[in-house]
Amino acid sequence: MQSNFDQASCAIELKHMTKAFGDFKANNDINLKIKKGQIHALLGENGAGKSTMMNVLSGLYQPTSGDVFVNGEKVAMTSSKDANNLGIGMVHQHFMLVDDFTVIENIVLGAEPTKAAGILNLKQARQKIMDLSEKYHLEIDPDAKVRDISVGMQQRVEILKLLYRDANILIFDEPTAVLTPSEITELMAIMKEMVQEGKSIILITHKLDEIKEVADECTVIRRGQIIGSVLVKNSSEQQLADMMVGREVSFKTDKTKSKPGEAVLKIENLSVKDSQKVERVKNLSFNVRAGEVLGIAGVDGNGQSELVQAISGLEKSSSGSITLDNQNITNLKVRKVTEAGLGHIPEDRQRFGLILPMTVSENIALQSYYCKPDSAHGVLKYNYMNEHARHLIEQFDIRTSSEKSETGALSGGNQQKVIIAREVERNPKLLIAANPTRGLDVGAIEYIHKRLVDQRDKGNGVLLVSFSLDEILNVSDRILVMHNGENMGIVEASRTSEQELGLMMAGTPLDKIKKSKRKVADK
Amino acid sequence: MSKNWKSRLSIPLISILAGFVLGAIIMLCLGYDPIMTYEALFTGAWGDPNSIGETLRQATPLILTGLGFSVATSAGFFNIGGAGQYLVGWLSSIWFVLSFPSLPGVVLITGAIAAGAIAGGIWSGIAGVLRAYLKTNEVITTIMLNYIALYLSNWIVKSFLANGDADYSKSIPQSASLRSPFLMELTNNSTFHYGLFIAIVIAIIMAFVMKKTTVGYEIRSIGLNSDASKYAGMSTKKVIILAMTLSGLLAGIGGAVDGIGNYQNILVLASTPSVGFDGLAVALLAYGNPIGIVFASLLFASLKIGGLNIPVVSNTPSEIVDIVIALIIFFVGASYLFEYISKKMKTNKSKGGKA
Amino acid sequence: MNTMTILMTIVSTTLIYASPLIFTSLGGTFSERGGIVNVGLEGIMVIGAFASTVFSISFNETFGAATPWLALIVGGICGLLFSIVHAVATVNLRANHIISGTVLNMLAPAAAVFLTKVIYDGKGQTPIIQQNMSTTDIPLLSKIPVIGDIFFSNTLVIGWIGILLAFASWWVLYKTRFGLRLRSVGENPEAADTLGISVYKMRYSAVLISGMLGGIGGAIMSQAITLNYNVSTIAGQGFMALAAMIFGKWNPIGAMFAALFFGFAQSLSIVGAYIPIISGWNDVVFKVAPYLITIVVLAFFIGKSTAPKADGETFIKSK
Amino acid sequence: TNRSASNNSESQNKGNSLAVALLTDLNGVDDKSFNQSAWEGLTKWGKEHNLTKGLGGYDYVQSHQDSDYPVNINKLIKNNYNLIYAIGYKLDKAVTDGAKQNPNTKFAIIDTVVPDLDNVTSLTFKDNESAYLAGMSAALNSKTKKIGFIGGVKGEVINRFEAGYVAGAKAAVPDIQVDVKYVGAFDKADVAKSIATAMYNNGNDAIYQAAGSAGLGVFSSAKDARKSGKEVYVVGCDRDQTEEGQYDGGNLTLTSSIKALNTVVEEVSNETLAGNFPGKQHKVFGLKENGVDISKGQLSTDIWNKVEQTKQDIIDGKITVPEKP
Ligand SMILES: Nc1ncnc2c1ncn2[C@@H]1O[C@H](COP(=O)(O)OP(=O)(O)OP(=O)(O)O)[C@@H](O)[C@H]1O
Ligand SMILES: Nc1ncnc2c1ncn2[C@@H]1O[C@H](COP(=O)(O)OP(=O)(O)OP(=O)(O)O)[C@@H](O)[C@H]1O
Ligand SMILES: [Mg+2]
Ligand SMILES: [Mg+2]
Repeated sequence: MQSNFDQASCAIELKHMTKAFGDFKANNDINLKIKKGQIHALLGENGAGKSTMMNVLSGLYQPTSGDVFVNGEKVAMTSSKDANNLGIGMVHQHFMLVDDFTVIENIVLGAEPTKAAGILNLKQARQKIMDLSEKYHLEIDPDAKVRDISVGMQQRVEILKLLYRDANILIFDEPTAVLTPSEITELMAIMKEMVQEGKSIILITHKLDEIKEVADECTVIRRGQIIGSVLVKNSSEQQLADMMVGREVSFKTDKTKSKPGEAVLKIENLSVKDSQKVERVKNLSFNVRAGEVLGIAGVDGNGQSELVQAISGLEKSSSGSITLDNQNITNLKVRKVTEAGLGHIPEDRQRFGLILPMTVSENIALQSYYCKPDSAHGVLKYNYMNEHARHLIEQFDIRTSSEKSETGALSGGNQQKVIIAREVERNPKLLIAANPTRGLDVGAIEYIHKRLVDQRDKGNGVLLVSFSLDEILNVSDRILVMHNGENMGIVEASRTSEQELGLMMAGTPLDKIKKSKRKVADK
Repeated sequence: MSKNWKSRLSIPLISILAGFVLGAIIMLCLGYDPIMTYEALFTGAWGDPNSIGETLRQATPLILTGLGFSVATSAGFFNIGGAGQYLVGWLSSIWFVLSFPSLPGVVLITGAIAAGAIAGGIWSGIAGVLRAYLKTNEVITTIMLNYIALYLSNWIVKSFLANGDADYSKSIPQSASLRSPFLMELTNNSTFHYGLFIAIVIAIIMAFVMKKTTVGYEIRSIGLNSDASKYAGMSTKKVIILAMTLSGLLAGIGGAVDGIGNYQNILVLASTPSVGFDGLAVALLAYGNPIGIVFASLLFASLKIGGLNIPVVSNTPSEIVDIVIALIIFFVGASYLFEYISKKMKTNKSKGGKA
Repeated sequence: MNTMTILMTIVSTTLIYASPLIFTSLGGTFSERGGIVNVGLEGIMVIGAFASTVFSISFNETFGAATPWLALIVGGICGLLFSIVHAVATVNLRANHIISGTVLNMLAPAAAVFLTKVIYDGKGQTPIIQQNMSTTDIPLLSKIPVIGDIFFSNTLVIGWIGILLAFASWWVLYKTRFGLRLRSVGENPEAADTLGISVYKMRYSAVLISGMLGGIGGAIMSQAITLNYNVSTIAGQGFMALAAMIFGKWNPIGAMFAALFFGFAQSLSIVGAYIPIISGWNDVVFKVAPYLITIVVLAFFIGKSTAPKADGETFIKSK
Repeated sequence: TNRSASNNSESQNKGNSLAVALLTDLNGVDDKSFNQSAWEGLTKWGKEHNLTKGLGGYDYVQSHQDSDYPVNINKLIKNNYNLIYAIGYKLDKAVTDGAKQNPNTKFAIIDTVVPDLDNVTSLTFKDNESAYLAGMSAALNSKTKKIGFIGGVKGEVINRFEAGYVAGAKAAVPDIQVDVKYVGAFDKADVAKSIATAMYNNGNDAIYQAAGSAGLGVFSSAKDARKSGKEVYVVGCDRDQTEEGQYDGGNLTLTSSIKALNTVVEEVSNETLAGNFPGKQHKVFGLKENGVDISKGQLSTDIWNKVEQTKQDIIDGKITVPEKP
């Protein structure tokens, strides 16, 4: 073999790789080396071209020009099968799972062991999968349907899919965006273990602390081009962020101390059952005051979604009461709640927040189309709606060619801005923001956080639900931790620590922590 | 915007052309004369005032059943019950007129159309209510309701509306008819009637309702994303029922207008009326656009009425007309084909230029 | 009628009505499990009925008693060939599935009558076939006392084959590699694509299988029931099959039972007229009953059925 | 091959004073029923007068929906057909309007009466008379003393069949049971087959079918019953349905009631050609006028003799057959 040592030590190399969609170059003349046995991080703003590049590596896209080398040899992959045969596997940004299939079926799909005549032999697969699951501490329920398992387990299923196919070059596209802090810690440990075994990993993430924690090298890409690669141990988070955005980024949201007023939202002894009649919120009580951001921290699936749905009227509560701006809104219809002064940035923006095939201006009118000035006597006033939309597009810096373009054509970040513009602009007494920055880059996050704090400063209440502790600590004034549908306690954001919150998220009530602290202090 | 309009019009036009060309090729292959056949088709539809009148009359109920289908589609429902809704509309309009034959004409006509609208609306409203409250699939319920409409209607006609043992109802009085001596004279005694103008006005109203009113906005929202619509405080149950009812109401008006304009009575039918299914095709041809539906109905009616002339003046089986209609709809649906071909031609050209 | 005759009659008339629907609804199930909505079943049945009749008339002397069975195969093959139109339109040409299915429904009767006129000298319906598919006793099973008489004597064997085929189809869909992959492209084609499964190929298979089974369903109509092809040979059975598929929640066994249920409801309305107490009811009650019963059962006892997640969605592979 | 022969036909047919067209209802001229019979008559007549099919000669037009009738009438008039046979009661409005508007075109309407117009003659048939003979045949042939009747949709015409059939059966065999059922449609062969199966299972050994193309299901059910060893029959309707009854070399079409549209069409065409168009008249064709008849089919000589005798009695007016059930 004529390949020199340098090439052979590269798991993957891209040479002058360009990938164009029509006239638009999502990747432009990319040169990149991924060393064997390392974790290589990719960092870049939304739409920088990271996923595109990885889709090329996993055989889903074919490069417009340039070459791909795997283990020193030039390859031409035409499908993900080819990539699979070369030992490359990818966990996609949006999970590629079949909801209706069991975990095992999802793992084996496309590489099914069979008896004669194409009859599935899931028994054989099960053994291999359970072995892998044990080896890498990837706990799964093999017979559960994917639609019934947590996001964290879905992530583990995705990883097992790769391991099952004996991949040794693994690509993770924003794997942590949907994970809880503890799951993230687990994943980081697993990645480290894999690298130790000689596997190579490419990790895409917007979270700089993760890069600092596990990556060996980091490549920054901006607008389809490589800005540079650095050794992670030699660079600070700030340096990486600035490099990515091309300007200085502030992590800490500027905010003055809150001046809380009266309670705008009062939750008393609230219980909520989900569609399967399981009680997900249990006897919960708290207040959100005017002029403060109350953060709700907690691991995904501890009743946050049900709480938000109960407040907004999407789900009925089984007992307790909800008072918004001194008005009892318990079990009122959604519209009545909205009219009582609620703004809601929903968790799943594409499913709940927007009607993607409709125009931006129609989406901006989504909460107010039925009343003046958007409409009169049942007739929509498009002139007004469009003008209003243009105004908000400018005010909120939404990047779109026109207020009449389809909302689905906007980027994820800009779609989120449409929702924020709509909800904030009504100046609601209480704004609920559920994971408002999920999947967005630091620039966008910075912007959204600023808007939430603005809202607070205008004297309104903000209820921020987030799985990201950073976000919670950064934006909230007070923090409530939910565990198993119950209130673990409320703390001042300025006087708590990640450790304390972590304990509460794991199910230790605040008073217990305080007691044990006192005990320690007493000793 | 203007480009948008151009492309929106060009696809149907190319599809129509392609449908006719392919139809001609089929005829040539089987030894029929396409030119003569198409000439017969055209003169049969537009060749003289009488034919024009018949073509316009044929388009009338199609516009309404087409609008009905498209409203349900906008809300995300597949309403294949157009035939039954049309039929109950027809039945009710005639029933109404025959029950109060001595009322003044204006009252009779308005009442007949209202009766048809209400009956059609209730008929598909049943499917809407079942869908909204029990999540019953509307495809099944509307299919079943078609048959129920057929048997009930035949029974009612025989038992309550027929003269003695006849297989059709008594005819409506002249005062309740949408036909007029003026229109008959104009179109050389065709069955053309004022229903067409009603249909066109309703199409314009529907275009307005769907695009410019809050109700239309709600129907479209639910059809596109019901979760987001719930989030926005819309009552999905209400809108489902409303959309389905509106859908059947339009088909019911189609039946009423055809009843008091065209048939002037109601018959015992051997099978569900084809106008219901044809409305579906018309709506698909027009991408559900209300004004497009008017033109698609005219095209459809031209082919149907013109098609009757084919066996009179040539030996080509008249089924060629249905084949051509199917081909046109195929090309409208598969319009990506043209996009693909034009892309291919462009790249070939640029390749040729380089070489 | 005595009880025995009533039971026998219910079984045999149920099968008469249900047999074409079973095959066709199984076809629909395959298609939609693979993500292609198929409202064109009616058209596919027309082609099956037409082609099998032409075959039977042309070759009955060559093949004798085997003719009807071969005719079913011919009907299936022609249905399959015809369904290619739907596959090309929905898979390659990105057509809306309902539009494409409607095209099949409009094209098939027109083409079949057109061709009948071409083949049979201008006549709009074919002559009567000479070798029809008639009822027989099923060997062994028909010897079982009572049960054998009710279920397996003088019975439409193809109906029982359809019932067995439903179980086989279930097994194929849920226990084989092919089935797993077929369902994966109906649930999440993007995911299947990332795993190297050819979505286009699987979707083609799905549609072609539905063409084959729908063609057989149509052929049963002409071979066992009308014994010729005319415009009204297929008059709504395709839509009833579509309804059976949905009623059966897109599950082959469910679809089969739904088809049997429709047949049973029809049968009750026929046999009901022989049951003394109700035989005096107005005829319209019996005519409407099967359809009304279906709505009531569906609404109050079966409830919601959910289509495969990506059913009706066009998959565009980006490269 | 050039199938578009009509241009030629027009020149060939030039000089002929009578161009005749047949306008059918929703079924075509090959409905294996009376449309077909009418067309056979017209074809025969046309050939006898050296006419060809097509413009200026003789032709037929089928309607696809009920609203097509007036359209078709106008298209025929425009193409200079001067005698139009309108087959079926459903065409009466269209004929009435067409005749009023086109006094120079002659119309012959079948199965219903359009009165008081000089250019319309109404031709109706005493289907009940032939049905009477059919009922008699089935009853006399029955070993089980049970026979059936399956109609398409209840209506004036089909009722005549039912009435005659039941009366004939009861007259011949007083304790016969006649089982009367309707399909509810003319296009549901599967339902018709199910009804027939129930009837045969119930011991009926002959069924008279008046159900259009759904009636084909009755024949297939009879073939099944035969296969299981029951000696069952179908009584055909409108045309001699021997072809439909062919079965393993034998035939299970017991007999058919015949509606002789062919002879009537020939007769009226000839009268018109001779300048004696029976305008304004209502002609009724019964057994006496050779308008309806019954075929011998598989009837035994014994039964056939009795049938012939009864036929004569009806012709002689000794028996009056009811029209309504
Ligand atoms: N299939 C496609 N067709 C056209 N354009 C595309 C396609 N996929 C991606 N793009 C464009 O390429 C750009 C890069 O997209 P890509 O998904 O690679 O970004 P990314 O860096 O992964 O962003 P994010 O952080 O949001 O995941 C996007 O801005 C988008 O405009
Ligand atoms: N498959 C695709 N086909 C065509 N265009 C696409 C496709 N995928 C993405 N795009 C285009 O990419 C853009 C959005 O891409 P994406 O959601 O990755 O946002 P982004 O560029 O990362 O922006 P943001 O930073 O706001 O998230 C849109 O302009 C969209 O039209
Ligand atoms: Mg993005
Ligand atoms: Mg990405």
